[in-house]
Amino acid sequence: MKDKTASIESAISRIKDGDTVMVGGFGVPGTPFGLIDELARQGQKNLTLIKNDANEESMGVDRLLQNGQVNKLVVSHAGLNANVSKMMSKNQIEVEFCPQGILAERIRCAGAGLYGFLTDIGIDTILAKDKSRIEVNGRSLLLEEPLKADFALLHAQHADSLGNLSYTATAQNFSPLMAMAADQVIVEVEHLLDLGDLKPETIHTPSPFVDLMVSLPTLTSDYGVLRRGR
Amino acid sequence: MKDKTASIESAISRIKDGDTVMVGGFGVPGTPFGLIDELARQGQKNLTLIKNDANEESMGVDRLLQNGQVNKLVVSHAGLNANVSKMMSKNQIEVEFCPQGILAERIRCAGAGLYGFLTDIGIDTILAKDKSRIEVNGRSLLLEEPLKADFALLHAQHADSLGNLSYTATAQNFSPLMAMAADQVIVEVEHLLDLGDLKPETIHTPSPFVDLMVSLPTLTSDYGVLRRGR
Amino acid sequence: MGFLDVDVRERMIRTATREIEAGMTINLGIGLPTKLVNYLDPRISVCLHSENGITGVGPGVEPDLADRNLIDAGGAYVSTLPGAAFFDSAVSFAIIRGGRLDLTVLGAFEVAMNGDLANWMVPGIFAVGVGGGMELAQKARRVVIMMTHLDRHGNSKIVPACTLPITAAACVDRIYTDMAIIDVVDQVLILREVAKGISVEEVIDATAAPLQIPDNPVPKF
Amino acid sequence: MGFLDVDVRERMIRTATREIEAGMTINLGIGLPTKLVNYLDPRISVCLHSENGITGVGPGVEPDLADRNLIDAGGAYVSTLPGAAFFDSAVSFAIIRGGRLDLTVLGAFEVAMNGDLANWMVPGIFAVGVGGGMELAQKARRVVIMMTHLDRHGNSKIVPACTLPITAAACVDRIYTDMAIIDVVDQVLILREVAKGISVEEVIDATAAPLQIPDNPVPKF
Repeated sequence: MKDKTASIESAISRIKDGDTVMVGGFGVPGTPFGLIDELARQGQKNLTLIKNDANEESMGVDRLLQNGQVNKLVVSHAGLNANVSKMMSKNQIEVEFCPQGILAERIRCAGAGLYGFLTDIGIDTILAKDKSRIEVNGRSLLLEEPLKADFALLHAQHADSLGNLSYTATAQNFSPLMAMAADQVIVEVEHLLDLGDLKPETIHTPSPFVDLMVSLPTLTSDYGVLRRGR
Repeated sequence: MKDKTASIESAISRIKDGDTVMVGGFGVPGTPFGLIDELARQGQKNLTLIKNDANEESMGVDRLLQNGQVNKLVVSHAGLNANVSKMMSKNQIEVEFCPQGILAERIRCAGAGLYGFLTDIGIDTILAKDKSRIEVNGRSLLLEEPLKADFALLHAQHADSLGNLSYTATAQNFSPLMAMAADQVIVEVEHLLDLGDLKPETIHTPSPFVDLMVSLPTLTSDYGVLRRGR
Repeated sequence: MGFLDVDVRERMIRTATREIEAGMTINLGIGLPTKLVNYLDPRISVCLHSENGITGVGPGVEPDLADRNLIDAGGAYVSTLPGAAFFDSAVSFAIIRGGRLDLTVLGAFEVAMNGDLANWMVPGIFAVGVGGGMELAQKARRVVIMMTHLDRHGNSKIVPACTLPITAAACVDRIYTDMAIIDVVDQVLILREVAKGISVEEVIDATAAPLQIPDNPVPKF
Repeated sequence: MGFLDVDVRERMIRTATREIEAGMTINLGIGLPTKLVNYLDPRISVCLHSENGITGVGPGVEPDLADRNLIDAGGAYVSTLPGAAFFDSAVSFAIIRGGRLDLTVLGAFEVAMNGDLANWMVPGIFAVGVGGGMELAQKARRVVIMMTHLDRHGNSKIVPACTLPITAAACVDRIYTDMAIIDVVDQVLILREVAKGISVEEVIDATAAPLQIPDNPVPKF
């Protein structure tokens, strides 16, 4: 049996300067804070990050931004992290905004081994201006290209030792898609189960997609319920 | 609460002559024999069928073929049904063969509201000869177009009254994809559960995709283990 | 965006609940639209969708009772109703783009008379990405806007043509404001109702785009 | 296809098991390749994939003990091993096209010296669709063929160029036959081993395409 478990240090040390890294999560649920913090500690630079959102200030990927480790961010929005606007206005970071469902499909497209897809989403907007247009059956469409990565960093509620994953509630979001689209997939796991303890029908990410797993001994406060004024 | 349960007669009577009908199943698992048999009984004609395979002779969609109800069949293979070859050679039916994973993606593409995707699968083969080619970053690719249907006929192991579905073992196959890609989705259900009895994380097809459900009182012998010589 | 008197706001939300019919699958945008759910007749069963992968969203939950893994797309802690489902972001947007979302209710910066919607970007001031807004505006079967009629400077948010970058073209079906209910039909704005205490003339004055006024008296809401 | 002596067949299958390393994700085609699993060292843990949505395929099951909903892509009743997963057909082929399938072992009608594979169609005789064959041949990281060296008419199945419609171009890495083991390297066929009781000359005679013969003695299998 190939053992996919690893220490968090060795798993994250595979990431090199200049790599493209996909990070699961939509807000707090599904964000692999443990793996991100280790990446902040190790300090790899010139990264391209792909994530739904940029978390909130001082949390998750914002630590990588604040550390100056990130050249480019591909997100659907950064509405909860004012630091992104600040860094954009100072030209400290390049940000590519992508409609959320198109971001998901571009990641999935790479994961499915396809080379692009055609859509009309955003076709009348400024987001379409640099995109190729393809005419099909008299309809003008945007060509969206796949988004691949060197690494995906994911958080799973349950996993078995082969690397089968299941996610909980809204922590699923982009994770099953990113698991397909990265050359190496590193997962932090809340509960590592015995083989056979996951029902085969309930597995969200089958084992061939997973390369390394890190067991999360404790959950830091980042994983908890956010208490912000609303 | 909108009641999605219906009698098998009324559900299938929505299908009209000339409609395109997707049918779940890969071999026996997932094939909705009950819905198919009712369609054979009602006798709608000039149908286009989209299915992974054509079942075996005298079973499932072969009954529709033998009945002369089908003009065109879109499948990945018909290797277990000699009747398809016979009907093809007599020009009694048009058959479009599609690589299996591309068939799955074309159905999913329609279901995801997209207008096509680019692939290199089959590019050097005779299946590519009528397909449009698109050049992207210097690479020549095939444009595959979405496959939509008027109806999808599916089989689910479990469902709740809202129309959330879960499939068992290899009965899943094309069903979650077809559930997204048809205007009207009709599902035969082995076990109809109370609301809340399906864990939200284990649902394979969420309720908005499902229009009508038919409760299967008994399983005919078609659903059983096939005992063929091998 | 503008300011709203609490009573007017509540009346506006209550009125907009008439958009919602039993059995619908609905996505409610952040802000005013999210509040709709609190005013729904509990006998009407609808399926609330959230972009981050839920159908069957239930009422909001206080932090003390919240599940850390269960938020809506706006980041609010929510519950789920019996019959809820969780799924990934690709499936979530397949529901929207595939035509299975009956209704979305969204906020707006501007709505143009042809139904163009601008609600995601103010160049140089607010440009933090569109999230799922484009898909919702472009692909929901019905798009309803809830917004103040005027912006905080007193300018009409209903305009002949959007001055801000649009979210989607010709997508809006109906607008609920604190002053009026207006339909967009074939690129024409038609006044349907006016708020209590507001005259038709006041609505016309407050609307930068041409407004078609029915011959019959306009109902109040 | 040709006929195989039972002993030769078994030796061929046993020899081909050396393709399989612990931890691999593997798809075995219908026919000879499927038999590989019966000759694997049980201490070697591999993940068998089947196109119809399984990883962790276990041994075949007699009808009396079969689960009616659990077949492999060839229609045979199978079991699953602990750690198995079920998924839909789109995910199943994402594993293949996305580069997560380490090895596929397939049968063949013809293999050309450039690695072209024909294994799905004989025009006018056998044309019932390709199933998942094109994806497997084109996208598995390693493609290994198991076949008889000659067809039933005594013609070589290893040819300068395929005469039948191909499944995928330049995809084959290695060929196991009842007579030889041959690698395809940069469009050249290289003889690696010959079967016991067969001479190098007999292999050359039975091979319609040019065969590169190593200087050193060719091992027997």
